[in-house]
Amino acid sequence: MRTGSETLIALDHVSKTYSGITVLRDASIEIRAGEVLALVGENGAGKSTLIKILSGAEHPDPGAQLTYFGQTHDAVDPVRTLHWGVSVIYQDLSLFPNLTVAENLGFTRAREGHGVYRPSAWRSAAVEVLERLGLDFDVDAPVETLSFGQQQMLAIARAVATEARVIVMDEPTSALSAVETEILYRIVDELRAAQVGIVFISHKLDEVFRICDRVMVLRDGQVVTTGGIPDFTQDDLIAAMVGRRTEYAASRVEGEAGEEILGVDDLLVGGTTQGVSFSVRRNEIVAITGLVGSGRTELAHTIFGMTPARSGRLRVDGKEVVIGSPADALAHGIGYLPEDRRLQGIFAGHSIRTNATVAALDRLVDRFRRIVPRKEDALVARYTRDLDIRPALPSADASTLSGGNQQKVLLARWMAAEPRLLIVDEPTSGVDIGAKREIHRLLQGLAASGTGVLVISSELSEVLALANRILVMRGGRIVGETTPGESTQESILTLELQGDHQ
Amino acid sequence: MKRLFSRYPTEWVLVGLFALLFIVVSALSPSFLTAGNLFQLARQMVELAIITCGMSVVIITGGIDLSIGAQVGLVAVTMAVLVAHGWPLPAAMLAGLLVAVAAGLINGALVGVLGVPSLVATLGTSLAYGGAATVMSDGRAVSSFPTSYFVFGQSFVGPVPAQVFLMIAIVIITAYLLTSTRWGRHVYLIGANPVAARFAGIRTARTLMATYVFAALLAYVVAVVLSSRTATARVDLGDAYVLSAISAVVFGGISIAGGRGNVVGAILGVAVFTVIQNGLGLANVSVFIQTVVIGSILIIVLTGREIAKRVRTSRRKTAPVFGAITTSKERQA
Amino acid sequence: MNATLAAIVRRREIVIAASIVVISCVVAVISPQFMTVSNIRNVLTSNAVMAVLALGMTIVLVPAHIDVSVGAQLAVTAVVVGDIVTAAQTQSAIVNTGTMLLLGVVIGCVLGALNGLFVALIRLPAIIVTLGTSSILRGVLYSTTNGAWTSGVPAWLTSSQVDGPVGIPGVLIVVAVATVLLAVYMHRTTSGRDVVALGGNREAALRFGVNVSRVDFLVFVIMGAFSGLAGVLYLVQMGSAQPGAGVGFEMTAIAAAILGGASVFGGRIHIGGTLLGVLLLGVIQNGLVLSGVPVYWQDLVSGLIVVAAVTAAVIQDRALLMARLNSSATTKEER
Amino acid sequence: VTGCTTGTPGGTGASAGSSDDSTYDVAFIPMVVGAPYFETANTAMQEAAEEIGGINWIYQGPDTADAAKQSEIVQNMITRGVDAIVISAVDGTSVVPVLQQAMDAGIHVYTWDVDTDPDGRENYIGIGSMEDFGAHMVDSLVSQMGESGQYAVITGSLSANLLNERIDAIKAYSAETYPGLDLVSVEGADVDPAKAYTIAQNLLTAYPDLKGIISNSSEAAVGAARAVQQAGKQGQVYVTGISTPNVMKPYIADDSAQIINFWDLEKYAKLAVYVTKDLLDGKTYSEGTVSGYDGYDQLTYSGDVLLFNEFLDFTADNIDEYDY
Ligand SMILES: Nc1ncnc2c1ncn2[C@@H]1O[C@H](COP(=O)(O)OP(=O)(O)OP(=O)(O)O)[C@@H](O)[C@H]1O
Ligand SMILES: Nc1ncnc2c1ncn2[C@@H]1O[C@H](COP(=O)(O)OP(=O)(O)OP(=O)(O)O)[C@@H](O)[C@H]1O
Ligand SMILES: [Mg+2]
Ligand SMILES: [Mg+2]
Repeated sequence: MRTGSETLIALDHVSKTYSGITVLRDASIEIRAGEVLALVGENGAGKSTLIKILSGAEHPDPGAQLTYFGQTHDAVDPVRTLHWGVSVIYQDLSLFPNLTVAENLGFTRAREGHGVYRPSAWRSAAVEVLERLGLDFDVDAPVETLSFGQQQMLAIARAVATEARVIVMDEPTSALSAVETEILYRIVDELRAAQVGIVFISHKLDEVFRICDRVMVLRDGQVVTTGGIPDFTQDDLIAAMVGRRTEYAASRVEGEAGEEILGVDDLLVGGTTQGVSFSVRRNEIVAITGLVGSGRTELAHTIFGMTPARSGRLRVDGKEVVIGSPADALAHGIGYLPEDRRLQGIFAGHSIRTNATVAALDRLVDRFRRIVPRKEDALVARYTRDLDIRPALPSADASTLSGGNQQKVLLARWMAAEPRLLIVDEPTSGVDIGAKREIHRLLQGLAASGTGVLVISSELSEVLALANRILVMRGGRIVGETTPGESTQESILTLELQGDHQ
Repeated sequence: MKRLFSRYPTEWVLVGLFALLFIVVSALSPSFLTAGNLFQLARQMVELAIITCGMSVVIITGGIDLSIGAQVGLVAVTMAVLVAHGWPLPAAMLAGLLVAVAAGLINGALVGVLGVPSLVATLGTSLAYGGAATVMSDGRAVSSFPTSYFVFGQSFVGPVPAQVFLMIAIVIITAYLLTSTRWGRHVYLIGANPVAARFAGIRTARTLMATYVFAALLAYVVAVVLSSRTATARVDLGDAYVLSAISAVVFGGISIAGGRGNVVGAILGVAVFTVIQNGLGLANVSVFIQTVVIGSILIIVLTGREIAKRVRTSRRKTAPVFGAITTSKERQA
Repeated sequence: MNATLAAIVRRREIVIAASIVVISCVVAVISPQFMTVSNIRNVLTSNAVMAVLALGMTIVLVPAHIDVSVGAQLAVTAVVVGDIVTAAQTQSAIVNTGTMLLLGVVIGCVLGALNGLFVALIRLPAIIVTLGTSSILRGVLYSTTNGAWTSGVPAWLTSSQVDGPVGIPGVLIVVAVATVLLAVYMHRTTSGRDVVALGGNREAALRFGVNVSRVDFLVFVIMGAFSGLAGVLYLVQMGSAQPGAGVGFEMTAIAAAILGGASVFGGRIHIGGTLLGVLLLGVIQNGLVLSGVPVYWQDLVSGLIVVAAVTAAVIQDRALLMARLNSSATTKEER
Repeated sequence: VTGCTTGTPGGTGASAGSSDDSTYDVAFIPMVVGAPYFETANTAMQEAAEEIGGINWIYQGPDTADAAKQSEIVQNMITRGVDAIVISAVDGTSVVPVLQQAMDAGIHVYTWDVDTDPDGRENYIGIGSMEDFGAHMVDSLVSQMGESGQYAVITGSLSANLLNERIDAIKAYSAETYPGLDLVSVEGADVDPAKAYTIAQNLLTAYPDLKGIISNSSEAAVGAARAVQQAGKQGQVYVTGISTPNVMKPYIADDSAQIINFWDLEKYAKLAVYVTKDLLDGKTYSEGTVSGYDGYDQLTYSGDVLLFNEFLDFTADNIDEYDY
């Protein structure tokens, strides 16, 4: 703890019940000026819910005590908290896809104006903000054309641009690569120096230890412990989060990779002129890493048939194939876990069951093409158990799950499809540390059982822990290949940045 | 029981409303609650109910098919004109079937393959199909059908009009397809999130084609029943059903944004409309008052349901998931 | 420089404008009367009512709503204003025309507010609410008038269609003013931005301080105002009004807006596109008569043209997306 | 021509299920309700029913001119067990099956104004032959524009049989009688006067030498007259044809339209009630007694068809005498 600084916001006795299910129980949170408070907990522990209550986007059950900047309130709403200087980076980013970067950045500040919208003013303000933060986006681009990582940076920029007194970041780094993460750390440091109160939610504990001052652990909607960072070790936190101590042994699948499953030849991705070539073999986990916007996702989309390839060839099991749509890819045994789970993954309003089995329905129908409920239930039950999806209620609306649990449902979808090659794009984004280990273990299990796995990840520790081979992308090309044995986080980062060819 | 209720709230509201209406209307008109009239009522539902099945499926995918009415006219006129040209009835009916399939395929291709917004696409094809029928018939009613044809719309099984059984079968088949088959599942998921549907390996284009063809096949059935019942084929034979079907669909709890609802609710909606029209008609209430009643019931019932829901969950001020759905649709490339 | 040109070429409006040009050329070859001042003027004035309705519809579509009651709203306004103006039988033209327009707007706002209440407060889907109010309005209108027409509208009102400052038809001035007001509202006020933002991400709009209910309410009131305006223009144009006025106009208005680039899923605003969409439909109708296409063929031909035009627009949208994807990656590599 | 009888012999009050046996329940089913034509007719009919007594005149019709909807209303009337149905059919064949059902149920079926196939009804009360009226419409136009020149027809819905038959009559008569007339175009405007207006404008543009427009529906006349008025082409382009008086008064007054071909609707409507009552009472007609009603002196009767035969043209001279 640095200073016994002033308390900006204090919420006490906060409970929240969604149609009978209590997700927060008598929780409290205190935010102090010039201090970074880490909020950690397993998926579904209630972190995002607490934040939504803090911003007024959700209302707590009666009995809560809400104090903002010295004033106690009965109820708050987003407009007022925003006005008081509470700025939130929501887990779902809450950007306006149809507006430009400049319009998104200016959106909140404009509310204080006189109702007149001057595009040029917004535009120059946006340019200035982005420059200050060291980001370079086209301010006139509609946000829907940005990659997911870029959108995350934009959401951060928007929160910072409002000159807020309290900034809440709900998993801001889930899709950021090392370089962007550094930018964020720098921003956090500057904000702390400016006496802003910060809440930082993350599943990446090294990050928590690096930039936070205090930590609060939520478990099953209750605050289990809170205290200064120096008083904890990573293992303490994990124990507090899951209620017991766990062991983590990253066991990379070692040994000989089998024959080639996927071969990529000179595939042109995006506007580049140089093709991408690589292959993935049985029993092998290949990782692709790179900076935000380096084209990894686009490469995956091209392989998966989502975006047409401009040129190049694909081989599956040594045979050349044409993949014109994801359905073709699926028919060839290729699965893809997308990075944007809200837009590309989850079917809102539909059950966990429906969400999990959609890619495996072929195996669940009888002779009359009727979906056999018994088979479907069995499949869902199996993956709910294996992935520890909570709530373990197959009929629950998937969009009401916490971010991490949604991710697990999507993973279940693709594991249930039993692909021969599974491409996973930021597979552990938003997933808690326990589940992350579980996912790593499952991916390794897949590889061990003969599936080829292509992991796209911005998290270098994940890449190093999982992969047998690592490809580094930049500007739509592969600029380097290495193995975990012969590289470190630093050496990979250098490749990402400079992209020298071997 | 309680579970059944909470799972199908809209349907139960409609059942209740239906019962209530039944009582009110019986009180208003003595001839309402007679066996003859009840069969009549069932018969009056048939065409709208069948069209509504097709419309439901299309709307669940997040689309709409404004051309169903024109398809009915086109199919009927095609058959009648061919019969008038001396074709044997079975051949003419087969040709009508092919025309229906072609019309469905064209809609499906426009919406599913090319990605044209269904509303404009089917508005355009509606003009074109109706126009084609007008060209074939010079806009005239064609009554060339042989009497053997009238079995489809004028025959009875005991006291029950035969087409009522057809309607029941079609409703059951539609409900079955939607709830229990892979195709039905895909229909819902495309409606819920078309982008995610593609990412999940669903052949969205093919599924949408099948959807519009399904709607067209039901239009074909209606064309046969209706032209047989009235012994005539006309361009505008099905026009009146389009808007009514859409009303019934939304009334029955199917989201116009797609992805939610079920066909049984929509058919209950049809039943409610038919009872109002039949009952108030018998009670000699003017059509325009009937219109007002239907419009009011539409709003009042759903308002009541919405308020009840809000009281139950007592959730304040949030706009749940709607935004998410909206944005996902946007990125449909 | 090249980039701006490219940006212009990629606008949705271009495809529709191009369709209009192509059709115009074909018709002009067939009929020398097509490219005359008076015909162009006719095409513009006779589509003024639809233009106003479609403009309103554009706004309703932005937050992913829809209004199918605009035809009924138009009829109510036209009949009520028509009755008032025939009963009053006043003489002085210019002031009174303005008053009537205002009256129409007020009536329309009230009707729109009715829709808005149910959508914004009760949160019923707009399609249900407006289907309902449409039935109610028509039913009430028919029951009270018994289908009788309002005729005998004084000439000072109806003549403003042709006359107007500097020889421009009055109705066109009204359309122009409505367009400008709307464009300013949508593109130059934060409130207008709110509407667009709401269409992009409703949840986010709520979180960033947009009063979502107010916006929902507002768009229906604006729509109502435009329907009311259209109702008066209808009266001006026809010199009579009947309870069946504007039947089916709602679909044409929606189609025109979507042709112009609006989306039923919200978030898209193309005011110019909407006007071009109306014009395209108008030119098709005009062209069919002028080029002597037999009446039985007209629906078929216009249906095919509509399908072709919207397909072209969609294909262009997709090409635009691809181009944007490619160009963004390229610039990154160049850096 | 012998006098003809009602459908059922001895048909006094075969009142199937009517509550009060002394009055007949008669359902009048127009093509569409809410149209001024049928509303006016119904008002007159109600008056007549009042005058005569013993008739309960029920008015119920579809809200759009839709054949299937009209059939359903007929069905409802069968259920109600009315004594008679008087119908103006949307089209002549599609209601026939259900009308036959009605007759099977002992309900008398008469058509008024728009007939069905003869096997769908017992008697038809009509305005006169289609050929005569078509000829009359053409003659009216010729009386204004002369025997040569271009003219166009604007009709209502393209699928309205009645209108189509009238167009056929117009075409046939003008081709035969006036070779100088040139029918340049037939256009359809549905029931939308705004569309009719636009189409008329387009016609004026497309055919600068156009001399006449025949309206084949009330809405068409309004649109056409309005277009002529706006273009300031009074005296160059003549508008004649079908419409109703009130809506056309301003246009007749400023010469934007000249002649409305019509009939005395109120009188014609009342005829339906008189005849229905007589038929239900089992009265038999003979040539002599057909025109037994006061003021109906041009009735003709052949087989089961009774014709009114009084065409009435509204012009600047008489239009102000009528209010509907
Ligand atoms: N609208 C809702 N209806 C029902 N349950 C909900 C709703 N929103 C959230 N929940 C439930 O509340 C619990 C807490 O969710 P929350 O999003 O706060 O978790 P979290 O701690 O942020 O998890 P993560 O790390 O996965 O993001 C979850 O079990 C979730 O299913
Ligand atoms: N849907 C899209 N529309 C337009 N442009 C896009 C879209 N998706 C990606 N791009 C562009 O393509 C480029 C490559 O993005 P991609 O998502 O492949 O990068 P990435 O390496 O996966 O980065 P991230 O970590 O940000 O996801 C980005 O610069 C982005 O602007
Ligand atoms: Mg969360
Ligand atoms: Mg990515």
